[in-house]
Amino acid sequence: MELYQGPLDIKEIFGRWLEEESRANYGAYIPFVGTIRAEEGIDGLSFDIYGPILAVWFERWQEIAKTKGAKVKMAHAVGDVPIHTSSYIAAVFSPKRRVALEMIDAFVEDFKANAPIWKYDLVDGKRHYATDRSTPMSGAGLLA
Amino acid sequence: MELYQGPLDIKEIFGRWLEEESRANYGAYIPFVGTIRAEEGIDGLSFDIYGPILAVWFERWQEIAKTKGAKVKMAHAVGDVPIHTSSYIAAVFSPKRRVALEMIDAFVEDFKANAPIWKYDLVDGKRHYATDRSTPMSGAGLLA
Amino acid sequence: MVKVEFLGPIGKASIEIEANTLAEVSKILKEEEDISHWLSQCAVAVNDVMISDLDFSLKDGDKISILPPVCGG
Amino acid sequence: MVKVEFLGPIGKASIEIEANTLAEVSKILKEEEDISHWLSQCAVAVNDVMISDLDFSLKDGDKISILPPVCGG
Repeated sequence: MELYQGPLDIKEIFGRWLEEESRANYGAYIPFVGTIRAEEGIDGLSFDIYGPILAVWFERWQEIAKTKGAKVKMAHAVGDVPIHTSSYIAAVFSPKRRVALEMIDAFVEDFKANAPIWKYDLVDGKRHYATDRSTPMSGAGLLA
Repeated sequence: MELYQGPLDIKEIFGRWLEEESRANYGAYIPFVGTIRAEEGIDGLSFDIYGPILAVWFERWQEIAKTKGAKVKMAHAVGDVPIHTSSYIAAVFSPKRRVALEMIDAFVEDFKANAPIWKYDLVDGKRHYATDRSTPMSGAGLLA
Repeated sequence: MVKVEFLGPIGKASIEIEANTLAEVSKILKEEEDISHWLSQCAVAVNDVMISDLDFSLKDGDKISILPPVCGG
Repeated sequence: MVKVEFLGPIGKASIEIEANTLAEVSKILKEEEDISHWLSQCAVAVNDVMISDLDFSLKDGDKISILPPVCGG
């Protein structure tokens, strides 16, 4: 798991991951790259991350991957990320394609729903919490 | 669509595609990288491709992608590809992640089943057609 | 004493309170004007482990995290 | 005359035959010892378009491709 201040150097990360696993005999490598879209007059997005719980979340996914002979990797930006640059890359390596295709989908969707990351629109240098696009985590409302 | 003699330079292709679409306002970029696994004593795989029908197949996918606001790209190796090097990269770009996640799966599976590419095991410099791993194309048996 | 941290957009400094269960934490936080309206949307972790049991018992020094709706990626 | 090409592992040189439909092509190929056993597994294209109709009519100079089982990737 890699966290970076500001936008990700996607080419560097993609290439390094490719090399790290080049002798591990995986047949399929599927990265998912998330890039900030220009919309509704935003200058970019900004992110807060709570590292300790993200690490626990990611560790569980590493275990899930291991049971299928696969491996997961991820990197995410902290702080401001301008439009047309990337905030997120996740990847699955596996011996066979079916496992990788199904796992990248499940991994990215679970990330979206349960990774402790908060998103803000950046407009005129100010952060506005993306309420409408955010999802309560599993178990939300316990204290209500 | 890109065809190369021998193994693909995956980093170059990945990075170039990233740059080509960097201003197109896609939020999701999902490549699928296929790498030759060491197994059963092979030195690598070798591929024959029939370009004209592959081009028609790929054109149809470009149309499918367009109807969903997405874009597909692909590159494949022709001839010999040693183990631990890559023969295939396909990718989907789309504004939103669901379209990209579903399309990379459908695209890769249809590629496997219907792209006019023939695979051979390379053993001691000789090609052996991968009969057991090959799939008859849609409509096979018409002339039987 | 346990420590309660408010993550992300809640924008409130940590507080220290006396509580033996998450139910007691709930009771106290419902009375905090600037936090009560967040509670229906928030998940809870104790010492960085997600918890879904209101009877979960707390010990001195535990860290309770209040996690509002997320959107990574 | 139409031209019949055998792709990939079939490993047979192209042939030229007289045929007005794919049904006639089928009849001729079934008599070729080195090709007949491939036919149940092969798809067919005419001028690089996949065809699934045996009555498809052919014209002089058409190119017929015989495509054995594939495995890209």
